[in-house]
Amino acid sequence: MSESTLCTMNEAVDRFVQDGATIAIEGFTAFICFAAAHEIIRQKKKDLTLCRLTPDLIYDQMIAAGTAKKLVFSYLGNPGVGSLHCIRRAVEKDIPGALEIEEYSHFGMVGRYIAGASNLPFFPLRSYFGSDIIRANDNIQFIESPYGDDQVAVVPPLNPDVAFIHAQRADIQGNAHIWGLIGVQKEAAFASRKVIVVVEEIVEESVIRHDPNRTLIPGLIVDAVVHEPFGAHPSYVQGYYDRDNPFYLDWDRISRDHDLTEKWLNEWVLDVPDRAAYIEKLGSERFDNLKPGEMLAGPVDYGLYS
Amino acid sequence: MSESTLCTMNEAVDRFVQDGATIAIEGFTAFICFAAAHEIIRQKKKDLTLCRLTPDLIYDQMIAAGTAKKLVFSYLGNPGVGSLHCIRRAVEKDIPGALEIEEYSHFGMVGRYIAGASNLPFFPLRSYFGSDIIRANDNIQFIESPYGDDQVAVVPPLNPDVAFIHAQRADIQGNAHIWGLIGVQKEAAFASRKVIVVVEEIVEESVIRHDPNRTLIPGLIVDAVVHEPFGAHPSYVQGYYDRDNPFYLDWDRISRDHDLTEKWLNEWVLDVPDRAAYIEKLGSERFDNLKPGEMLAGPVDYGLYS
Amino acid sequence: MNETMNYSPAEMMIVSASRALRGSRVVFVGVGLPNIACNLARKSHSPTLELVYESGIFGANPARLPLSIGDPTLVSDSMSAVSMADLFMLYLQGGLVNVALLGGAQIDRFGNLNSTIIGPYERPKVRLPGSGGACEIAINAQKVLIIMRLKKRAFVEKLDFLTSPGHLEGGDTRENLGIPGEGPELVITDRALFTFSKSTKEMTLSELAPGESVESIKAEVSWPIHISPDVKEMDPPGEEELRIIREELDPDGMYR
Amino acid sequence: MNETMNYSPAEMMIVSASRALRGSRVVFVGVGLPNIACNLARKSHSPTLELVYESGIFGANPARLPLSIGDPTLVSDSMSAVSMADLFMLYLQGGLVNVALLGGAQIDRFGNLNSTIIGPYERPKVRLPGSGGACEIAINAQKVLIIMRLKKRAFVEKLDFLTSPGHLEGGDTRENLGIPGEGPELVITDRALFTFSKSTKEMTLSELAPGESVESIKAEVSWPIHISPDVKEMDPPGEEELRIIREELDPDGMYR
Repeated sequence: MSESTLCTMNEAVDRFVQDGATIAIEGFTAFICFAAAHEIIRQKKKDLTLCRLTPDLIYDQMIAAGTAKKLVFSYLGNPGVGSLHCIRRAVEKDIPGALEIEEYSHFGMVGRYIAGASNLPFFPLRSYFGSDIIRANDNIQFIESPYGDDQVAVVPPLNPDVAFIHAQRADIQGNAHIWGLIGVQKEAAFASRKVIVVVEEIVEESVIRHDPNRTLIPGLIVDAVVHEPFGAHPSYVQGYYDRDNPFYLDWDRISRDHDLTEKWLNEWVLDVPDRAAYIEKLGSERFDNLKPGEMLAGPVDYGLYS
Repeated sequence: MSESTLCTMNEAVDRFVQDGATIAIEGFTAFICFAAAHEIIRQKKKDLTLCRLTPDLIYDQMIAAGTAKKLVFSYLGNPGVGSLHCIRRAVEKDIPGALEIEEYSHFGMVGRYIAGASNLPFFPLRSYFGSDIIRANDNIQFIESPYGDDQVAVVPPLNPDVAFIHAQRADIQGNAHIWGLIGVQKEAAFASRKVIVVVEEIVEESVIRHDPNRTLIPGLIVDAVVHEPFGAHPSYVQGYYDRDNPFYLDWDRISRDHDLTEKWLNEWVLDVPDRAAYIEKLGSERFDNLKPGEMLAGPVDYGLYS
Repeated sequence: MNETMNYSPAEMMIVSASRALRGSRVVFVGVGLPNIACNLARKSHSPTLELVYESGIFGANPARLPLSIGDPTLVSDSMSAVSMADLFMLYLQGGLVNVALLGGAQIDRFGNLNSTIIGPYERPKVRLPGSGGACEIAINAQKVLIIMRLKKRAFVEKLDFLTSPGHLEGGDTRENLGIPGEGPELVITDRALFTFSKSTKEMTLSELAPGESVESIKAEVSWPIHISPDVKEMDPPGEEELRIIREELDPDGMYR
Repeated sequence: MNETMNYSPAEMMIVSASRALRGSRVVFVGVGLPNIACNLARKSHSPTLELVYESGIFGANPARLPLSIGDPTLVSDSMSAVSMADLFMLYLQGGLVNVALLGGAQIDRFGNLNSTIIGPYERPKVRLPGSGGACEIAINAQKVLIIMRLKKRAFVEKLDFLTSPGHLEGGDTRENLGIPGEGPELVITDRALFTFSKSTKEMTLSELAPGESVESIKAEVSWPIHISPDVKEMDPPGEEELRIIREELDPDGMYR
């Protein structure tokens, strides 16, 4: 780990994502690593189990591309826009193939990652009372408190084979600073057997060391670091770029039709060699428009104690 | 909460700390709010239940002063120095009075705060197997996982009446930035019915808002804010001052003798009207020596999205 | 825009929801109508109302109208941005949320909500989003306000799927399960308001939007709806409320 | 400093512990002797050894010798500073810690440790610090190295209190409880090293410090200690090891 684990996305996916693997690409509305998803599609990985609270466009695309056999999730939506039509098509009509689903609520998914990350056999939460979710998913159980008349739901650990975590910056060992909506990235990373950190910027170790409370993912658990600027487009990275909302609206139209979806996947994923080519194809003006103004955090002094 | 909750330590203790209350003054080696402890001693509060992973000198002093009837803890030590002689005297010899103890491991205390903070009837952890700690404390139980042959220990929630949380800076509503050893401060604050934030600096709301990931304690749960510079002396505040190690060594000597301890408490606590007077009595050179050099965190841009 | 009135059905719902927030301290909020309603409450009767977003944001101060609960404008200049674990464990389950606003595709007489499927679960006719946080919000928020358009196919005799518990089978069935929050208090629609009976916990028509009648509402509810003995007319949106919505909160009319 | 040798008993322990860390990736460490031993390992045979402190610090790069595991110099310039919840849940219980160094006031033949009391619990003769994190460290670290001075009153037939489980009653009693970590592997003292039998898990004298004999060690152990058939002499500290300790890690000789 004190060695560089830098590699390309092509190498990372080739090396760590096996057919049939369980994958988590997390990030709540933000930090969604489409760069990883597109490379997985390009490498024609199959029979994946895809885990994510909000499958979002990223899994809509992966499922339309036929990479997945199963989806573990808690909310299917194109945020602020509407439905995820590809996933609906898979669930409602087996197009492009049957898709097994395993459904929780958000808190249940969070609990599964926490249990997975901390080697607990279950995680307790107050949810699911009276809900049909427990009828659809018998992984959810209830247990009694040993301290009196109180019952809580429990969910089992989730330990993906591989997690992709998108971050603003990391050193070459994968020690990663993340700020903004931190979501479940930490829990998903610690829960996963292999962790790939994908960043907007590679920085000197000293940048990380000067703000150790900001290190959400320690290099200790990181297997590969991929430098992939704009790797979360069309989602956003706090302070680096905004969500490309026109794309989310376009996708609503494209994804309603499977042929149109396939055409889009061909043009923007399969016929594009890598992320850099995708960014170039989109054009730099598109990204100019997504650049936010500056809002810097104030000074924080850790102190030199020598 | 969008109003100021600023007050003096005298007012905060008078208003929120009742005789017989359960109190948590947390902070692992750092951020130990001696200012709160000394005011509690001055106001001659009685029959308190004191909760802390590491009772440290702060509870050694409070117990020697006769404020406590019970201690809930996980490690009794003068860090880097040796024993807590006052607590030993209370436990071994009932001086100055009998002290009930309720003992966990660190992880057990952490779990109790998490359960208390999140309204869980228990928190599961892998500890205590085969340990006599469970014989000394029947609050610790074991439960079976519903997912097969696996057993974990559980601890019950801890919900102190009042928590004192020392921080580097907060606005007048108590939204507090903390960096360094964040310990269990967040969990202890959320677990407590009343929260008093004690800070080195009161800052404008905008300072907090420019780094929302740094806000460990939201004003939402804060009942009072006390501006008390050097309020954690002789412990330290990251970036503001160092631990006053000579005092920790002195205390080892003073605290070995109850009369000497009482004399110290009279001179440095009871005969001192407030923290400002204590600081003045110590002298400014003492604090000059504790000032660390500068080590600033690097820039972090949250972006202006307008 | 209702032709005979100077406000739209959406504005009626926003204003009703805003008014129902009076007296609450902390509201758990999604974007869209609920977001506008909460901000209207802040800008009118409840300036100290605190908003908590499911994405982990407390004390947001957005520089633009957010597109989703995960919009970066909700993060920048907010008081606190936390993990989802903290959001669900400390804020929601910890009991800090006084009131939450929820919706769904179907609702039954006890305020139970379906946002999961239409048709059978294994082979749904329509696959809806699912719970997201709704199930635990319905359970842990101290009380719940439901916002939905009034339509017969939404106000159903029996849900296709119970995603988020309301009063379950009524009476004390919710309380008996040890559910922390008190459940739905009010159903806010574009055409009427419904409360819940204290004893049976069944939905009761309590207020009518201007132009509606008991009969017009009955026609949109699939079960024989209870009618409050003193059904009154809803107070239409006030001028100041409409001004705040139109000029400050939704100047582009995205949610009208 | 041992008069006939050019190193102290503490230096012997530091060097032995350092050597026992060879091959480990992540060590859970306290300050004092263990801290020096870990840093000696890093500066000699294991430059990639990672240190995790109980205070929540990973990848520390202290600008001075830390006074405690909570010293601010361990925070500044570290890779990551996390809450105690994360430290215990994600790092320790999560199984990332390959090896931990523990001590105690008493140890028994199965490597169980007492750091709680001497005498009866309700009215102890000596109240010791208690567990701190030791109990869960002993349970969750993949393996444990114990560092203690060899003294008869510490190597006891029966502990006054079992704070941190070693091999419990030996054999498979530890494994049968479902304890994740494998337990104590080595007991490092100033005068001898002890390993544990693969089958019975009983402590076995395996190496003697220069100048010691089987008899001199037996005299300091309260139970009839097993002796390895091939007891050998411990390798004394090398010149380079001593130089690193004295010049780089502990120039003021605080821990010698």
